[in-house]
Amino acid sequence: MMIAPAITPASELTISPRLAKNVRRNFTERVIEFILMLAALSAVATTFAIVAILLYESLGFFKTVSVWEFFTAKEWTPLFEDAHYGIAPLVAGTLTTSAIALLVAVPIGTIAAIYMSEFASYKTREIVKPILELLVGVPTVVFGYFALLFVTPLLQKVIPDLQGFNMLGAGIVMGIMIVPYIASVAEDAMRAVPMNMREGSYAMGATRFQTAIRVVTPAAISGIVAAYILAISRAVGETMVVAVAAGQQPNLTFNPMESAATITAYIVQVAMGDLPHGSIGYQSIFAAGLVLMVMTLSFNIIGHIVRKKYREQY
Amino acid sequence: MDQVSHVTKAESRNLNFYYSNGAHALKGINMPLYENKITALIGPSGCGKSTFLRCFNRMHDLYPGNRYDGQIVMHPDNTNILADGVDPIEVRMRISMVFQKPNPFPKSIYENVAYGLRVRGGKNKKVIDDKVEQALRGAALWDEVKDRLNDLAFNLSGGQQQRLCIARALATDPEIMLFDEPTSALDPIATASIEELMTELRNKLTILVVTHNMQQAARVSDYTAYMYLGDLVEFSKTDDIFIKPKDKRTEDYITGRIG
Amino acid sequence: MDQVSHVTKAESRNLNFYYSNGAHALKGINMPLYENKITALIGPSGCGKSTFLRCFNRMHDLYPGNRYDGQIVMHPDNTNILADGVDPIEVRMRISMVFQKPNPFPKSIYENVAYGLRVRGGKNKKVIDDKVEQALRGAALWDEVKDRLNDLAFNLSGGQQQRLCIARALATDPEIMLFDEPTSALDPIATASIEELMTELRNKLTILVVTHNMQQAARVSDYTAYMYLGDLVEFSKTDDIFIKPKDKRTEDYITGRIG
Amino acid sequence: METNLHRSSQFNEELERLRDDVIHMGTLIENQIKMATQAYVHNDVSAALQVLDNDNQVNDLEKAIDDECIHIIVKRQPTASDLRLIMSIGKIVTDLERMGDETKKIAKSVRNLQKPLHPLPADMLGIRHLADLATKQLQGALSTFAHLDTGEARSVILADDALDAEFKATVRQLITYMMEDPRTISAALEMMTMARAFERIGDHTTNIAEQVIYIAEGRDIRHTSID
Amino acid sequence: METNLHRSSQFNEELERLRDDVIHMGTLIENQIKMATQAYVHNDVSAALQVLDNDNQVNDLEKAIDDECIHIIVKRQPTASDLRLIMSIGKIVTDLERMGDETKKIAKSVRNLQKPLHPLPADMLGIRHLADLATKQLQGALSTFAHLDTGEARSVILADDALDAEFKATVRQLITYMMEDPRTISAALEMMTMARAFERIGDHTTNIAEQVIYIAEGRDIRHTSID
Amino acid sequence: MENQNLTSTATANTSLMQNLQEVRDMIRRHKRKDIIFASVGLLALVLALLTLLTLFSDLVIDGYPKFNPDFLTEFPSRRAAHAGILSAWVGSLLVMLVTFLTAVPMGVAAGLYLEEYAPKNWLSDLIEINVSNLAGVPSIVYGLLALGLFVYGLDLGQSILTAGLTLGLLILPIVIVSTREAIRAIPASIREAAYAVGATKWQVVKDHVLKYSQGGIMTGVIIGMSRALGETAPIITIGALTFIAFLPPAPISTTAPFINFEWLSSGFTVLPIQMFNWLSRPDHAFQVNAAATGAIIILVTLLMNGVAIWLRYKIRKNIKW
Ligand SMILES: Nc1ncnc2c1ncn2[C@@H]1O[C@H](COP(=O)(O)OP(=O)(O)OP(=O)(O)O)[C@@H](O)[C@H]1O
Ligand SMILES: Nc1ncnc2c1ncn2[C@@H]1O[C@H](COP(=O)(O)OP(=O)(O)OP(=O)(O)O)[C@@H](O)[C@H]1O
Ligand SMILES: [Mg+2]
Ligand SMILES: [Mg+2]
Ligand SMILES: O=P([O-])([O-])[O-]
Repeated sequence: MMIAPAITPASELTISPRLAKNVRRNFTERVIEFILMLAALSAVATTFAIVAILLYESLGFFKTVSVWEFFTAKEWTPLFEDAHYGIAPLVAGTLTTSAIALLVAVPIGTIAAIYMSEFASYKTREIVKPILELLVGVPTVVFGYFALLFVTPLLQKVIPDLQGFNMLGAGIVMGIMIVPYIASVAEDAMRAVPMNMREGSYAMGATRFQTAIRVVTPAAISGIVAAYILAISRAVGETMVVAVAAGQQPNLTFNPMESAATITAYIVQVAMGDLPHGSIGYQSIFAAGLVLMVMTLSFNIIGHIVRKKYREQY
Repeated sequence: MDQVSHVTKAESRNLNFYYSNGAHALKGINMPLYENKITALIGPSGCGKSTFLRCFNRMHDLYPGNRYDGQIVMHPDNTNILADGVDPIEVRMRISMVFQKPNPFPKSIYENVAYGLRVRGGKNKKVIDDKVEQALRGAALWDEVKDRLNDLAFNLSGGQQQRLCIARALATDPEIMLFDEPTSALDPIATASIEELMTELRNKLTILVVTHNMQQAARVSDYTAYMYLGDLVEFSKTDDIFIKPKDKRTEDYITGRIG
Repeated sequence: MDQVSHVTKAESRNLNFYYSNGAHALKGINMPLYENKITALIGPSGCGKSTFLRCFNRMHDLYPGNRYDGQIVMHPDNTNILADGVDPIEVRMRISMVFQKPNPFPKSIYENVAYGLRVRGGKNKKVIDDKVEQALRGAALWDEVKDRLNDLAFNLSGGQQQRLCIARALATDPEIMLFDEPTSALDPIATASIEELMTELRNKLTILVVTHNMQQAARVSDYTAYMYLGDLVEFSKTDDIFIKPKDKRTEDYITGRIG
Repeated sequence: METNLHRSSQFNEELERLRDDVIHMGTLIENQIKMATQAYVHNDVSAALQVLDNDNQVNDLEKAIDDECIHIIVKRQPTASDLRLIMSIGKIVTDLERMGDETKKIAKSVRNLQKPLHPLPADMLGIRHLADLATKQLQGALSTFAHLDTGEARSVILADDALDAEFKATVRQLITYMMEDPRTISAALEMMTMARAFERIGDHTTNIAEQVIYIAEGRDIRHTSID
Repeated sequence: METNLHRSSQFNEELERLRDDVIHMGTLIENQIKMATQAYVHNDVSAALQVLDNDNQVNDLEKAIDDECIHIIVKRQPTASDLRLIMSIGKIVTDLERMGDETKKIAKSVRNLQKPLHPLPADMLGIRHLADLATKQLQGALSTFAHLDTGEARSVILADDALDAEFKATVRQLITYMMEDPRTISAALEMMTMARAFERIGDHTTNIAEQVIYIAEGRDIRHTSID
Repeated sequence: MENQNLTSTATANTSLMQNLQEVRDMIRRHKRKDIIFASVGLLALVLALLTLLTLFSDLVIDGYPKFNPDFLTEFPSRRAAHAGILSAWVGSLLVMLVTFLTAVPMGVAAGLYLEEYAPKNWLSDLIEINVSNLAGVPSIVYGLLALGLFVYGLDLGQSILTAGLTLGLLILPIVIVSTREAIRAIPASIREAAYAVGATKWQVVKDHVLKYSQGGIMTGVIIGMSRALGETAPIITIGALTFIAFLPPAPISTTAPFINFEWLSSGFTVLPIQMFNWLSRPDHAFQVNAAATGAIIILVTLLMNGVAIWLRYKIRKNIKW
């Protein structure tokens, strides 16, 4: 029945030369893998470097300034003779501008996303979406210009006593800047909702609005929320718009009509001047940077978690 | 066998359909759907089965540029559901559909079934509760899910999801139910349960089902229509189609001959 | 019927397989593959058919943490292809595979077929040309593509793509060919052509095929193995399996009974 | 053989109905045989005519069962024991129908015997014995089929020898009568027809028993001696 | 009926082989009938024994064809005309096998006639006539099957009446002989068995013809009079 | 029987028609919401698009006077009318060159490693987490990193090299992520097919993975580069000079060894900084310069983004696995 497993010379011949080649082949493969791994480790190195630098310089800063003062003092004037080191004004500025931006961006962005994904014709969407994505690519300094020289004058016509530098204009422009971001990510999330789910709803006799609100939005909700959170992180870390248009005076206020500095604006302002390496002013921007980093990092992590959940949906 | 007289529930009259790219997908189809019967549509891929089925609840209206020509008349009210004045939403409220892949909404089991009622403005909790239970029973799912109506529908197995979709469609008391290859995404066990369900549903409503699986058509349907290249080649009792089809083309298709 | 004596081309000996998550997917399988015969693997979803098949060309090595235990011995050289010292690449050069969905590379038809030769360091254009033609002929595709060898493979139909994949696997003169549900993504016409091709290929090599379609197993194979929950329940001549299986569990599966 | 249920309850029902119909057909024939025998015993022409009349039902059942079989094949793609069952039923039904025809022959002979024929010397006990044996054979075959009991099937096949022997004895006896008194020839020939019909009925029961073995074991033992 | 080819060339081959096997079996039986008839005409015991011997081939073919049918059903899930063909072949094969049995009976009778029996007054022309008619019927049935020609099938069915009439005439003649000379009874009974066998062969050809009509038209005309 | 049927049909008929009427009214009510929402949605969209249009046209109108070739060939100057952006665009170009050469090889290699090689262990998890976090780090923090590390730590000074490396790190996550996405779009079946004919890992990567992901990677690179071009904050943070009236040494010279690297350590400015600088001048005339520069930056970034988007759509259309 079975023939005896005699080894035929032919099969011997075909196999052994291959084995000889293995050693060299395996070595090359290993070397390539090692090089690629080094490249991947650069990401880790970067993060470590960021954390290390921020911590190192901040440590120098906190040798001079107590952590208590940093978090409780109400003034931030590290460069004055009479220096105060309370981060609160910068945080207030950051939060106010970000809040305004989100107030503008979230509703407009969401509505635009729903419109594009559920109401607009295929053609409209195919044209509008890339244009929106272009908006994401516009350099922020240009938006700063726009806020300062276009929006603020416009606002001043409505609110006469608005300052030339103010958080309102900066916030609004930042909001508009973020709209495409939210619209695009949220629309992606909604588009990822399978067509058969929509057909399921329409087949039940639902209208477009019912389908959009009752089926598509809930299905895409985690994607949409992730878009919001990433937008917050973006607003908090945004630099040039506020640096240009919101003013650079730390000011502990939540009044959008006033001018105030954000954390980012402060860093820019200091960096523009020629501060000596190692001075307390120099160190202060790292301390501010550390606060910024912690804030955005938390948002990013939340966003990441939400997004991961949404990936697992279908 | 059973020579009872058949009531026509709906019929397509000289129905033509054109996709937005101009493709003439249906070519003058005349076909009845008999009340409380299951009619199966078979034919090679791309022959227009789904296209025909989707005319019945005007799914094609969701995509711009598609065009109907001809009539689908529903009885007893004699409405041509393709007429311009007839709102597709109204049609879909009378004719429900179950899709190829189970497509429950990302909601609870309960809310999935209640959806059609809510869309119709249903508010009364008691009424909805009753309807939901009734529909789930009708879809042979009640016993399996009655203790976890608030679970997410995605947590059900594929076959259960499909039965949930059937329950969802049932909840609004449709007159006709359309199935587009309802078991092609399911394993044999789930397939068997859906097929049994369909033959039970026949007592309540009229069914039109597209299937690739000839044996499935043979198993579940009372009448079978064979379509080819957008034409209706033969419409006969299922028993006849698979054992002694009238048309040579049907015979060739069914026996796997080169047409 | 044909009581010719069978040469064993390969056999699994007490083969166990564990996925990285610890799942014990194969439980001591002992099974021969007879030379120039087609062996079909059938069984319910998740029973380990694909897992078993993919042991034969050590596809599981691509994903970390998977573990083989036991042997697959190839004859006549008596090599245990699962042994630590044996390079999986060498195994794959002797045992080729065709997948469920046609998966041509996004390259020209010619390059798709030539790829296996190039990977082996083939440079001689004349030799490669010949091999490509031979493989395409072997896959019954030559006549359809000989005038457009430089076209992108994606431009072929599904059935043609699958035959291209077979040609690609053929080009390197494998001793065994593995098919994992090779027609489940194809329409009936393309399926028929692949099935005929398989029965022709049998003259040249040994074939192991996983299929969900019992009738396909009945049509194409000489031997059939029924697997259940990682066990090999029955290995018999195909004629026997479908008409008088030995094991009650096989019978239940084949006749669609509740096991 | 104990069998599990199919996943499809409709398939279960269809197979059940099919089996029931076969049994029903068999029982019908059993009754026919009994009625024909009674007609013979009591010289009851109307009963004989009734038997002839009833044969339509047998014929209709044959066609209906064949139709069921082909429908199940189309619908269910049966395999293994299911397929063997259906294919065998196709054969069994033919045998049953032939039994029906044989019964008809018996009834016809009973009718013919009522014509003014020269009577046979004594009421033939052999015929009644043949009738008994044939009826038992049929009952055995049906029970064998109902339970797919291969042991019983083998007994049915073996028991047919007794019927054959009885038939031969009857024929010999009839020939003797004919030789002794040529006026009895016509009547004796009718009797011979009846005897042969019973003998054929026995043959058909062995066919059924062979099919039962095929259904249960997948072994085709036709034209082989059972061991 | 003109038929297209299947997409699967193997299926085509399988059906072709099946049909060929049926024809082959039919031809085999035709030869058996001829040989048995020759044996009768020439009183050739060895030919008669040969016929008995050959019957094994017929039986084996029956089993082989049934096996082919069941395999095709498992492999191909035939429908419509293909399924009708296969199911009908299952029936036809049974008829052919029975014809084989009838031929065996003829051969046995030929053998028995060689024993020292009182000879019949004259060589019976009727038997040769019956043999001719039966052979023609079989040829007709086979040709009908080969061409799925329903017209021809109807002729075969109608032509069986002639065979029946001839049979009755022969029987009557034999009874006359028996009455006239009771010593001829044994021989006459053997002749009667032969005559009945030819008549039965004719019946089986009509069964085949009926199946051909079912294959070709899907109409089951068994037990109905054809119009 | 017949009669009874007819009457029951008739009643069914009337109730059905009444029912239909109710349904029609309800549908009409529901559809009103459709129209309202559609209008609001369109408005939102138009608002966003209008802003872009306004912004661009504002820049173009404001900067119009400076739209002449001189603007590109002049150095900045104290007199607004004579000021140009020669040093800025040359600076941008050189910085981008460094950025490209840093980010692309590293990013692609890292992406490849993560998708094709990385075993599932703590190290790959660590890398994974880092990449996704880096993508969310505000750009100004990169500035701080560069200030602490490159400028003072490694003493590279406020040079083109520093700026290029900084932006390189900044867009590294973009390149990595888009490389991974592009690689992930290649179905496992293609890879398995290649392995199944006996290819080694590197053969699979080189012959298939890299080849089929090229387009996607390129898209990511272009988007990253356009981002780098517009980045201002990190460059300010490293203390780039804003007033540069000279060009860095040419990278290519006519004498051997033909290539020099002095330009790497040269001081520089870039377009957005130049714009920012002019923007902070009180003199209105400089704001014209700023507007013109802004228009140019926008134009270039839009162009680059446009190319990337076009590329992406092309890929999506051409490759259907
Ligand atoms: N959206 C569309 N636009 C243009 N043509 C289409 C569209 N959908 C289908 N078609 C074409 O219409 C014809 C009928 O398609 P349809 O989907 O009804 O076929 P089908 O019989 O349901 O096939 P399948 O069995 O593959 O589902 C086909 O030729 C198809 O290519
Ligand atoms: N990558 C994996 N990791 C862990 N378990 C797996 C993996 N792949 C398969 N399994 C498990 O191993 C078992 C066998 O799977 P396998 O894919 O071999 O089944 P199959 O018989 O081919 O099924 P199907 O017919 O659905 O393809 C299943 O229980 C499955 O869940
Ligand atoms: Mg599998
Ligand atoms: Mg007759
Ligand atoms: O029907 P029979 O003549 O073969 O008994």
